[in-house]
Amino acid sequence: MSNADTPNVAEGLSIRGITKRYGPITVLRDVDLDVKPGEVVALLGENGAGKSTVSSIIAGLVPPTAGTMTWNGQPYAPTSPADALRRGIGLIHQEMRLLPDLSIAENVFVGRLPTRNGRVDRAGMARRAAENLHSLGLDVSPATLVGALRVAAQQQVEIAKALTLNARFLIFDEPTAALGGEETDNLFAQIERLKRAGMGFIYISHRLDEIARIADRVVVLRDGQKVGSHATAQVPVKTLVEAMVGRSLDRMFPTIEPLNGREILRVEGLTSPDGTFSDVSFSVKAGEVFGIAGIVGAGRTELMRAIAGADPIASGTITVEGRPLAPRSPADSLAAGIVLVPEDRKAQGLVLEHTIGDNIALGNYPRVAPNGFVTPGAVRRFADANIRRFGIKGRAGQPANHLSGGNQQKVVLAKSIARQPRIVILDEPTRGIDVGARAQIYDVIAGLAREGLAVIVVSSDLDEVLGLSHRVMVLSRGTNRGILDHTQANRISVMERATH
Amino acid sequence: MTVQTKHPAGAVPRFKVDLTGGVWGPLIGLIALCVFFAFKAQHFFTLQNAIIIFDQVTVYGILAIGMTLVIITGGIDLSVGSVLAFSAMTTGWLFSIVGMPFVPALFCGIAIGGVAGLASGLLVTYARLPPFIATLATMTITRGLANKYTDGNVVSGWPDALNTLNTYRHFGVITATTAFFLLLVIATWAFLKYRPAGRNLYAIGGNPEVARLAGIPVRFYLVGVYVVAGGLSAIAGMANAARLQTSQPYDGLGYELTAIAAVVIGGASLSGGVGSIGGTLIGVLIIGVLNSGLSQIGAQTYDKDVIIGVMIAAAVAFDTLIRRRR
Amino acid sequence: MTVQTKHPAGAVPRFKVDLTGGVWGPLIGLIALCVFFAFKAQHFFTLQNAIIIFDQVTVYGILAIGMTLVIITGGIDLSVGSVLAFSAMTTGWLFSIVGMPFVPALFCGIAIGGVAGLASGLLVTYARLPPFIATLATMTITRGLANKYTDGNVVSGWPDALNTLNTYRHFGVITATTAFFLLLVIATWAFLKYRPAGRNLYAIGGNPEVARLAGIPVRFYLVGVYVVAGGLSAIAGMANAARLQTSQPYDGLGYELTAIAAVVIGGASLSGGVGSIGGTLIGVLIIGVLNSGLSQIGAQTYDKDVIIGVMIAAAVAFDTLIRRRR
Amino acid sequence: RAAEPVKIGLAVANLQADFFNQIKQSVEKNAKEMGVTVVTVDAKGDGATQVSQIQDLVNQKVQALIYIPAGAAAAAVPVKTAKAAGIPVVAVDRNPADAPGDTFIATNSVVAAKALGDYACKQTGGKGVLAVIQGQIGTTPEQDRDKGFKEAMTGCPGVKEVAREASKMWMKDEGFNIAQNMLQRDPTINIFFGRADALALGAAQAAKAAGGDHKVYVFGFDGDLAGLKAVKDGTLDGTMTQRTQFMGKLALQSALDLVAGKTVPAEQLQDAALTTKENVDGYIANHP
Ligand SMILES: Nc1ncnc2c1ncn2[C@@H]1O[C@H](COP(=O)(O)OP(=O)(O)OP(=O)(O)O)[C@@H](O)[C@H]1O
Ligand SMILES: Nc1ncnc2c1ncn2[C@@H]1O[C@H](COP(=O)(O)OP(=O)(O)OP(=O)(O)O)[C@@H](O)[C@H]1O
Ligand SMILES: [Mg+2]
Ligand SMILES: [Mg+2]
Repeated sequence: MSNADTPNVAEGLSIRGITKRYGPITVLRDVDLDVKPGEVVALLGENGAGKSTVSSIIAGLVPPTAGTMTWNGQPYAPTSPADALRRGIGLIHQEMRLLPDLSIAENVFVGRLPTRNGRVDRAGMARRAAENLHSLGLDVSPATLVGALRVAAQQQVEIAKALTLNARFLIFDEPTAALGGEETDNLFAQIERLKRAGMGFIYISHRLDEIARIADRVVVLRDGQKVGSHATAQVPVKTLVEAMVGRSLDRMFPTIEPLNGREILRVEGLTSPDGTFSDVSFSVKAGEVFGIAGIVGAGRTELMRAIAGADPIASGTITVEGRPLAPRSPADSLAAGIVLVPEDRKAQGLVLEHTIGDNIALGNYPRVAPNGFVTPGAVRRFADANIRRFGIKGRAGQPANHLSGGNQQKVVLAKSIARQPRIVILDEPTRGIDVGARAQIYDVIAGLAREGLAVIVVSSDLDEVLGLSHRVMVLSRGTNRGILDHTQANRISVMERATH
Repeated sequence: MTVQTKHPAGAVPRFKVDLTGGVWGPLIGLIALCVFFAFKAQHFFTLQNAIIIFDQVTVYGILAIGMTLVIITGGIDLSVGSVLAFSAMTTGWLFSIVGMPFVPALFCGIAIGGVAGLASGLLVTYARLPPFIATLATMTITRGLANKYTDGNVVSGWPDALNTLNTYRHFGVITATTAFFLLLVIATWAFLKYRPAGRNLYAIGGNPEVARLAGIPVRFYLVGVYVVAGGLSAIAGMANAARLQTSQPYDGLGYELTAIAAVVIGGASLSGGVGSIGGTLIGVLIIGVLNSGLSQIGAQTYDKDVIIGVMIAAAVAFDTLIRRRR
Repeated sequence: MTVQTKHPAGAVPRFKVDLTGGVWGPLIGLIALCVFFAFKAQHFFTLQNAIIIFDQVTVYGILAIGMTLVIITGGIDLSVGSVLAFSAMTTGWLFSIVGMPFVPALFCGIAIGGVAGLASGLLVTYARLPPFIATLATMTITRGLANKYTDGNVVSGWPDALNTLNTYRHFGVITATTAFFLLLVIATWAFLKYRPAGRNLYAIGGNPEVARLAGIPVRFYLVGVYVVAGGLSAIAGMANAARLQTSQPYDGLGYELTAIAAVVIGGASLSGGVGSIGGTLIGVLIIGVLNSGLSQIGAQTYDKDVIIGVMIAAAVAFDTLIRRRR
Repeated sequence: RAAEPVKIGLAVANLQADFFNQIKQSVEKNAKEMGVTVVTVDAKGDGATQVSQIQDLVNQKVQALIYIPAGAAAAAVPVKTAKAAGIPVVAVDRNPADAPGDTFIATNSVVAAKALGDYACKQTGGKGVLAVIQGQIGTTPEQDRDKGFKEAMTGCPGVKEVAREASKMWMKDEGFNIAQNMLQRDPTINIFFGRADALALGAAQAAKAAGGDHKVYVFGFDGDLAGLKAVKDGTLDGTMTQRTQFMGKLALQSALDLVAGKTVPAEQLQDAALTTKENVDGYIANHP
């Protein structure tokens, strides 16, 4: 009974004139949005456009400053997330919110633990959690503690949590940011299934290729205002990008320039103590962007952390500019000129309660204050320069947790690159970053290479690896499956090796 | 509060936290202590002595149960020792000065313990004080009030029935206070392990915002645990009165530290979300066995302090060690 | 350890954390207290009285400086009161029993305070004990050792020069111990605010993994703060000896709680990453003014407890309130 | 004499007070000379801890118990516990009213405090402004010393008490702070009575730091080593020296007599010696 032609549908969710202000800052201005049952509406926009804020308002996390909502014809003004859930509206938040010390099953059912004879029904809970995780392609014991999972698996737990909510309306805020292709396919299969059962969705993502696959309609936000609405998802990506960033993007990736630098980093036979990677050898030249591809769990992150001194190494050698490096801590690798931009910005990249300025200054004090006196003014000036360079939407004195996810990612990039390293390792550098900013970051990466740095890019976004790199190494189950020149590397040649 | 609990998601964590216990380290430590004392102290390894040790730890143990709940939610309760005295003095004052019959006076005492907990809970949730400060305030205030009732004097002349609770050995083995303590342990264990409300406490301690998003009434639970901790402190106060046959305003001085130590030795984390009653019981027994055993082998008073310090550090370090191995 | 600091990213945080101070609430509370006592107690608002209050808070204050550093890194140090006594007794024993000249004995005492801190620091970083347990062990052990030196006896007969430090008023106003305390405050303030190493402590407390990945030698810093806290406890022990002219093994009993309370009243969070020396100084003075002022208006001992409890809660709640407003 | 040495339990209230520490040392010293084994436990001021410790001593089969009660008033449970196991009890310093020890050794505090009060009255010429630094309120020594001193003061109407505040742990730093605040409030105070030497020493230090223009008399109680030295150098104007060395020895002797089945008097109250600059040297050389 999809009667899309009826203008004021009683069914589904509709929001009217939603405005949100934080003090003097207006984050959302007069936003209208309708989602019918069985429909997936994609919500697009730059970092900080207000997508997560819209989601939070609908899910009862924050109250709107002005505006009204109706849900299935009834006025809807949730007072708390619990209230929204009772009405059948659930949210997967952009930032993963799991309890590391509890099991997967308990995380999935937190706040609504099923009981049997007055006791928590552990068996039933485990069974249902396992079923849902299986449908997403994750086959781990539901008794596993969430803290022991890698990022992608945690994201899948988060999704499983949403799928078991018995909601009739779900908001997915960047659910695939940490997922690979296969996991994404599994998620989409689940969304299709629920759509057919009449569930409505808001779907937020910066991966525009996903939009055409999953969305029925597209709504674009810019600076807190609705600037575009497309009745079909078959919109050319170019049009979407223009609506989002307010200008046209002629190209995504910078041109790959010919290589003529000398070798800076050489890795030989590197093996981890627990076998997540073994016998990996490669080398990177000055001015080179070296891509590392692989499916989720291939061991890329572990390998990078080992080179950065964050994890131990069992055997093998690392040579930086001819000098051997046997890092026992990140400080050792940093001293050799290697910086790592970690994949998990919340746990490894930022001190969330501290200001943006303090975060950018961390590790950069010799540059912030060459005289050894870190004055607040020096911190602010240093931060402001980086805020401008990376187009961060925020002020130096704001706490990092006030920033939108994408802007947080930019802060992590900024503070690492400010160290003026010789070698930069970027692990999922554009996780959660909008297309416009992504092009900007690609320019920064190419610029770093042009300055003579060696850049390593690890990404689950294959286009990114292919578009940026001079050479691509493919990792599968912790071993090197071949290094391809950018002239030979394409989706097929890489995937063949990655799934080998 | 510990550094090592903050391991980031996605990194290979150094050890696994086992909620249902994870108390192997302390348990092994406890057994080692018992074996050691059994060889060293002639009368240590007897039923009689086991009874004595349980009797000695009952008051601390009851406090530690409430403390476990509070610590699991990520809080701390410094007021338990003072509330113990405050409630006992309330009962004592009502009974021996106001002249109320004993049983209603007893219930008033327990209720006032709950009220003290309520005050802490409201300060934590609504005035948003850090639990350390909120319960420090309650601790200071209740200690002052406990003194005011009788101007610092001792209450004696409790009914004999009260003393019997601590002296009469049912089945020749267990006193009513010890039995009650063990029942409380079992009930709280079952609550924490099997009841949704118990599991919710772990979620709250793990991340209160996640808990709130999941629809758990966080404030209600938080106020609840402080009220329960207050009520249990009051009950501990009566167990103490039964044991000593007198009550005085300085009863329970410093017991909060022992209770917290027992809970942390038992594997709980002061940053919340981790802990178990089984662990707490072991923590309580380690402290009890150490104190009693060292007295019995005639250790010098000052050496005792040194040995206890070393043993506590060793028991917990040992636990970390075996967790890291696994 | 507090619940409210755990708000995750993306949520609307309730208040802004101001690293450089954010101590308006306690400061206003302190001023309000001073005004109140100035009206109530005849001789309160005098230079003489200000000197007395600073004199009374010097020992606590020195402990609280070390405690601030430890708490900023996300730790806690329960051993400061015991280490105070341990070092003073070490110096006393070397000086009056072994017969070492005073100045070397003094430095040995301070060094041994640092060694006690080193022990705590190593237990925290290498044995991975929670700071609560590590410093509880150090606290118990050092108290035992402090007693062993002299079999529990008092050390008296400190050189007169030592006492002069606390009694001779330079420029007619300030004693050497108070001046030293204030210098320490200023030095630590500058260190925390302006030196990279000071800023790094905040990062370690905020998220140790982020700090480690930024190349900060986290363990080195952590061991460092415990050593400094131990050394400062030893210095506080000498200030205490200068003040009381005797030292005994039970000096400083329970001072750790006062020091922690001062730091937390001053706006630090027990979960780390937040705190300031300015705040701590205000926290120390609030406690000092309350104790002294209430004595001076002749409050009863018990009423004093009740009032102090209420005022501490009020000062911190007020701070939360105005932060929320902003 | 049996081959096994006699084993005696000594349960001390808290070693943080020098008075108890002196008794403990005396018992241990004499025991060593007599070849008696003593097992000492320190309750650190907590009654419940003391009950536990006495249970442990009983379980260890000590033959007699020297019991110095912890807490505000003497608890009966330890005596009952020991008696139930057939172990004789020597109560020192305080005696549980409802279950007294087989013998009780203590200073007659009321009489001693009165003697001190009379001396203070005489020294100050019967005129002055008095401030009292109390011990922990509700405790027997505090109450007895208050009673005796008050009796003396009724005979000394020229001395007016203007301030009293209680310490919580009888410690020197408490005495210092309390006295300092009292002087701040009323600088005319010229007599302090600290209910223990540590409190009095703190008060003396405060008076010195205040640097007032008139003589401040300070009286203590206990006659512990630091107190006696202070009397000698004039910091304290007088104290009551309790006969700790003798009491320790007597306690041990009584315990041994009880073990041997001899009868021992139910009460063995000791005098405390008024100690002033004139007679202090003797007490320092040879503590009674
Ligand atoms: N508590 C707050 N106080 C002030 N500003 C805030 C607060 N929370 C969010 N903002 C601001 O609101 C704006 C919108 O943020 P939001 O998280 O909705 O962006 P988003 O569209 O989800 O971006 P992203 O794609 O990066 O996730 C941002 O500029 C952010 O800085
Ligand atoms: N915390 C952990 N506990 C156990 N195993 C882990 C942990 N983290 C990673 N692993 C394992 O190590 C292997 C490599 O993981 P890693 O995160 O390095 O992969 P990746 O290729 O970077 O994938 P991703 O895209 O998820 O980052 C995986 O098989 C994973 O199961
Ligand atoms: Mg967002
Ligand atoms: Mg990865």
